[in-house]
Amino acid sequence: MVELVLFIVFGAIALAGALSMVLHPNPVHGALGLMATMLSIAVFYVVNSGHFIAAVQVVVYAGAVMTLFLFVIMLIGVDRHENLEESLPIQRPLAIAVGIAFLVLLGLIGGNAWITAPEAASPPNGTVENIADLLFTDWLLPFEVTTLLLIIASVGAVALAQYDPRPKE
Amino acid sequence: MDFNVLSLLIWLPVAGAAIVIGLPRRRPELVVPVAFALSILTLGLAGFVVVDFDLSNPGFQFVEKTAIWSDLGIDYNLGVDGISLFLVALTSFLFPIAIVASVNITDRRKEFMATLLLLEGALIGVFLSLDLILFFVFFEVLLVPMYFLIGLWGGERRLEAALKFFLYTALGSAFLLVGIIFLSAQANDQFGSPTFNYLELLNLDISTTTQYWLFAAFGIAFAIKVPLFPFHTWLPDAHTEAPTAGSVILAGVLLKMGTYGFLRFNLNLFPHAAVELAGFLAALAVVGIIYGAVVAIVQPDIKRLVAYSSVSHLGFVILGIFALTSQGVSGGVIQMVNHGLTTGALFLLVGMIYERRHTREISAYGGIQKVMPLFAGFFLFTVFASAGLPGLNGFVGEFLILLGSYARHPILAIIAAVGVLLAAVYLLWAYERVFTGELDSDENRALTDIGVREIGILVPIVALIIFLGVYPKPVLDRIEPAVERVLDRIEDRTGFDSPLRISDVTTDGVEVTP
Amino acid sequence: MDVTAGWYLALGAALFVIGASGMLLRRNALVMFMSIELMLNAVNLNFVVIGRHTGDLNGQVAVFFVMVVAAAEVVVGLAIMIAVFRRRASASVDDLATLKG
Amino acid sequence: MVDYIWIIIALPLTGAVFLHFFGTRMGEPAAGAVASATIGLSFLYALAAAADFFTGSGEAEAVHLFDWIPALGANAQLLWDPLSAVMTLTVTGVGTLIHVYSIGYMHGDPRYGRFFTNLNFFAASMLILVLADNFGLLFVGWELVGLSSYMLISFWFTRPSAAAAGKKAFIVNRVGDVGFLVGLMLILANFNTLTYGAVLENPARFVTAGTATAITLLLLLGAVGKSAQIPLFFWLPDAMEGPTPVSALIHAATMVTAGVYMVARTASLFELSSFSAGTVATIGAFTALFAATIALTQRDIKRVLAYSTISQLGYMFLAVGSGAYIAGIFHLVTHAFFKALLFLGSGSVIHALNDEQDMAKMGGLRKVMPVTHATMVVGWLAIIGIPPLAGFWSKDEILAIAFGEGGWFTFLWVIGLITALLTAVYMTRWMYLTFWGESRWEDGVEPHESPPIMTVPLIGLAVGGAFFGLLNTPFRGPLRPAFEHFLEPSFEGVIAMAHIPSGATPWNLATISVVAAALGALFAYRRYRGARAYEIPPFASKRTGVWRWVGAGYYVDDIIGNLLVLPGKLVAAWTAFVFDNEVIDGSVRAVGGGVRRIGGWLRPLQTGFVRSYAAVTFAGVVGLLVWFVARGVG
Repeated sequence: MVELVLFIVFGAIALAGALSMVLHPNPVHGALGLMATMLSIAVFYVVNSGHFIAAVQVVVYAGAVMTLFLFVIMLIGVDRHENLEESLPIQRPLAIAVGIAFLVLLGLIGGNAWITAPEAASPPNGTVENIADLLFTDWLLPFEVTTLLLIIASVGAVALAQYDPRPKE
Repeated sequence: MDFNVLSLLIWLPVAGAAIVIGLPRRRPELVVPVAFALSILTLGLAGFVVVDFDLSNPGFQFVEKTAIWSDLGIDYNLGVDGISLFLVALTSFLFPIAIVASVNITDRRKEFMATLLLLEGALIGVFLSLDLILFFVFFEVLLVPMYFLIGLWGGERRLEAALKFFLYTALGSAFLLVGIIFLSAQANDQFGSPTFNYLELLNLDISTTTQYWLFAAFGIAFAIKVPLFPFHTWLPDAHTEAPTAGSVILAGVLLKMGTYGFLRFNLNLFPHAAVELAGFLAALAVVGIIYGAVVAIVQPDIKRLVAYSSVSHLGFVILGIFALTSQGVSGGVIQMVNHGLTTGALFLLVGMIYERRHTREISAYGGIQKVMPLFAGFFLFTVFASAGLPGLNGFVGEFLILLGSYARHPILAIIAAVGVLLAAVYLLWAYERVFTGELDSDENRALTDIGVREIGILVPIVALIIFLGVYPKPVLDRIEPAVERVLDRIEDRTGFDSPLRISDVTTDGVEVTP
Repeated sequence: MDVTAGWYLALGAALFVIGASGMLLRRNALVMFMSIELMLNAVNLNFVVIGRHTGDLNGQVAVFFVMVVAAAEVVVGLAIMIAVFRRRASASVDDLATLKG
Repeated sequence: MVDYIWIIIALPLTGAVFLHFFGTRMGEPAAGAVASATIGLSFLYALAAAADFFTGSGEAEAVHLFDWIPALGANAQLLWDPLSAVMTLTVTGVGTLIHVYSIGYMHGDPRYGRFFTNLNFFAASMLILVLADNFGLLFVGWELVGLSSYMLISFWFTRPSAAAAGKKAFIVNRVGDVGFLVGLMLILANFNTLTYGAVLENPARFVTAGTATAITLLLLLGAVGKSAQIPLFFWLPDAMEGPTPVSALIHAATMVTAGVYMVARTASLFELSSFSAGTVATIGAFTALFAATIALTQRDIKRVLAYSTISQLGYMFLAVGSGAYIAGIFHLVTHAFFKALLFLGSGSVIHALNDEQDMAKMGGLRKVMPVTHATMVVGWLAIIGIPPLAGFWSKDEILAIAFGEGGWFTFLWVIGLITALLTAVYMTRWMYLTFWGESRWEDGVEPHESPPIMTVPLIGLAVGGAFFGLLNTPFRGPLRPAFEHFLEPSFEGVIAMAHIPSGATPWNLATISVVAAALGALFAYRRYRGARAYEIPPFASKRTGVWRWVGAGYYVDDIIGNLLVLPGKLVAAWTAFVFDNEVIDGSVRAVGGGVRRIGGWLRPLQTGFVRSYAAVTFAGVVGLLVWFVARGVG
């Protein structure tokens, strides 16, 4: 019963946040809406026993990433209403049609073949220890590779930030 | 064998390319000597292989084999037999010459030399590979340095020519790859595991219809490379635009990959199809012989003329190979070497005069024998070697091919003999227009004769041309056992009876049983 | 009334489609970028939910990796965007059509 | 001695190689001396090696040097038998004299050393040709003499006409060589070897008459090219562009007789096919007449001799075609003497008149060039067949044998007889215009006798031309036919060998031909005794009617040029620039263009808008889902 309440409340918040991001002409509002969505998803993680990743979600996503977004929005100065008129000819109807079709199809699939596996007796416990166990045993190599990825990304970001297209005086 | 000489032959030039690239930029004068020394070292290794080659063994020698990917049956498998032996030797012989001929290249010299060395390694790899995937990799890889040779250091229309060359040959390779993979799949069906090992694929039992398809797949790739009429139009463009070294290598060695491929793969792997289609391919070859010669007659550009002469000469090689007689096939093999030497020399000579006069138009010249007597002498010599004058190398090959192919394709052989006449027509006419008559322009009067370096380039070729023409025995002795083995295999597999074998011929005047 | 995995999956699907629509409808590069993040979150939710349904913790590990990759992607993506903005003074992707055939 | 027979070839070859590198530095006359010495030594060696044949104790011997192309039965193997001995002696003997003569003739030429290099190289090639023991090596020599001929004709390469003539000679020869080559293909296919021994000894074991006809006709094509017979004769007059010693050695005495030698060598094949033999004889007879008519009209001192050579070679073909192989070879040798003599004499004249070759500007040279004149008289009498000079014996033997064969050959005999008459006319005309009558030299030209280095070889050749014929007279006793006995072993297996008819016939025939020659000479004497420059054309003061045709060599060059060479070039140009460029390369380019066009159609799809791409991608995802659902539901 509690879960149902949580689902309805935070589900509504998540949808609202998502919609506001897409529909609101001001990117700052959109970013805030997305942040709300992410926080509610963090709640769902907790409900689904993903304690560690819920924390990560809040800290990394809702915290760091979204802050970065806001920061950039402010930096390049697009923090005002923008024109939402569509310039590409069939983009908007196509996008909407495809989106609806996608939902319908997912619904069809859901109706026919949702999850066929039986529900597990006990949900997994996503504590830091358990996740760490998996990360440093089965997923060690990908884990190490992500470090490489992160280094490359940070170096790339620095290099891009230093790049100045204007000719030197 | 204590060391893997064949691997060394391939990888020494490749490593050499890296060494040349790594030379300090402040010491540009080191580039040519280092590249030259490396190519000479490769030539030495090739010489060792030729000398150490066992005449009594018709199979592959110096074999090396290491599995690369055993699940798919891909090996690193090298070996040399009488057919590939002299192509490897020719390759390693032409590269030092090409390097010395290119010392006047100032634009990105280091990269140029490295490209040449890379090309050498890949070319040797093609001739030595006994694994089809390895073969294909080398076959494709060498397109890249060749593309850059033409595209970076070529003439005015170099990009167009390089692109045409690349796309045309890559198109052929696509068919080749499909054929190779299909063969491996057949091996999987028959042996239970896929393999790309040439020697194992020889044991495949392929139905005649399938052989036709595979013959076509392999054949198109090789026909484009040869090039066989009507796939030849990339050749004049590529030759004309390529720098001298590029033309020498292109004509001298690259084209031989096609003829070599026909002999090594089409004849051996698909004997039924080869026997059935021999007439068709020989006919195409003869069309090429006549056609190339006729078109060469009126070319206004010397390089194009030589390029079309290649079409004609390689027609002889294909005719010899598909004569399916000992004489024809061994003539074809030795003619590959001969053509590499004579056409290589012709391109070198054209390059020398182009360096001085910056035009390839025949009509721009005239009477220059007066100011360049040495050059004219070398040119005339090469012209006659190319026209198949007895006593020089070209004749040995053409004679074997013509007499060897008569036994199976009499009409075609007779038509091909006309090609010998046409060769004299286009070459001597060009010689007449360039070298004889009055010296009537100031630019021509100001020409200087060739110097020590240029003579040094030409003399080894000339010496080989004479040697092969007068005493081809050491070469024929190594080629013939391998050729006999190919024909034995074909006769054995298909019940085809080759009309002329070496054992049929007597050399003394004693009684011959009819 | 139990909240089964299906409910969450439906929610995930809805979020995903909203994200995708944002991708297609908005021309502000930053908003498009955020839409991508939304789609990633939607999928992450599905990972976790299915993980709970099947009792498998690996779903959460996958989410962890997605987050890492997304973080890296955001860093680079935003850097690119700043670089582009410096040159073009516009955040509209419709202005970046020089690769038009 | 015979084992080292290769020395005969090696000597001039070494000379050529040596002179190639050092000839220019040595200068004259050292280079000429070296060249003459090498070929002279070859002659002496050949003489010594042939000693056994003179005594009648010699056996034909094959000397194996090294393997060349054993797969074709063609090795470097030499054959020393009477026939090759005769040829070797002729080549080296006449060759030596011409080499010596050249020392003087080429005096002052800037490429003096190179000339002797080429001359020596030619001698070596010709010796390979005559000494070869298989068709492969024969072909080597055959082509190498063509090469030397090419280089020597275009020796003065700055003259476009010389360069063109050299090329023409080589290419026309190659036309014949194609026939030769195909003949070799047939030989290999039928005999499985190219070795003389296996092919020529009783070839009927392997081939039918039909095959033999094919082989011999193909070989004949080669011979016709080399020996300048109809239809491939037209290169020889142009070949006179070369220095005169070259014309004497290559285009009179030796190389052009290679065709005759080859037919004689392959006699056992030719006798299998009476059709081929008849063709040889007919070609010979008609060429003889045809060339003689053209010779009547020429003004150039050397071109008269060139057509005369073609005509005389025709006699030799008539001989070997009639089965008179020995008579053919005999005429070959005597002709080598007197025609080389005539050429060298004309060279002496050209030299004396500062390179003037037009007979209209000669005349009256008898007084200033007594030695040359005297030797030329010998040559003149020899070629028109006045006994007892060489030409009489050899030519009349041929005519007598042809008459004796009967049938069609009687007709050929008539042609031969007419040719003999014409020969007397044009040679007497030649003598009148050059040596006798009034002098018509250009102003400032002061002719002089040539130096001894040139006149001594003339005398040597004159002696040969005068007396060599006595080696093969039909008489018994001291003048027995020694030559025939000498050569006979080479033709042992040839059954159809023809001989002079017996009884009084030969004497009557000889009388007829001598009378014909005398009539011809008399006619020319009446016509040309007071010849002045404007009267040079043959029988009328202007070239009209048929004489214009004859004078232009029946326009053969023009016909070939317009009917063969020009259309050939047009076809080649069409093939190269239209067919190759537009059809073949055009289709290649069309494929490329097609791809490009399709790319052009698809190009608008790439709008450049990221969002369009995203939409299409998403649509693709939806499409995939539809497929999944369809499969899942279906």
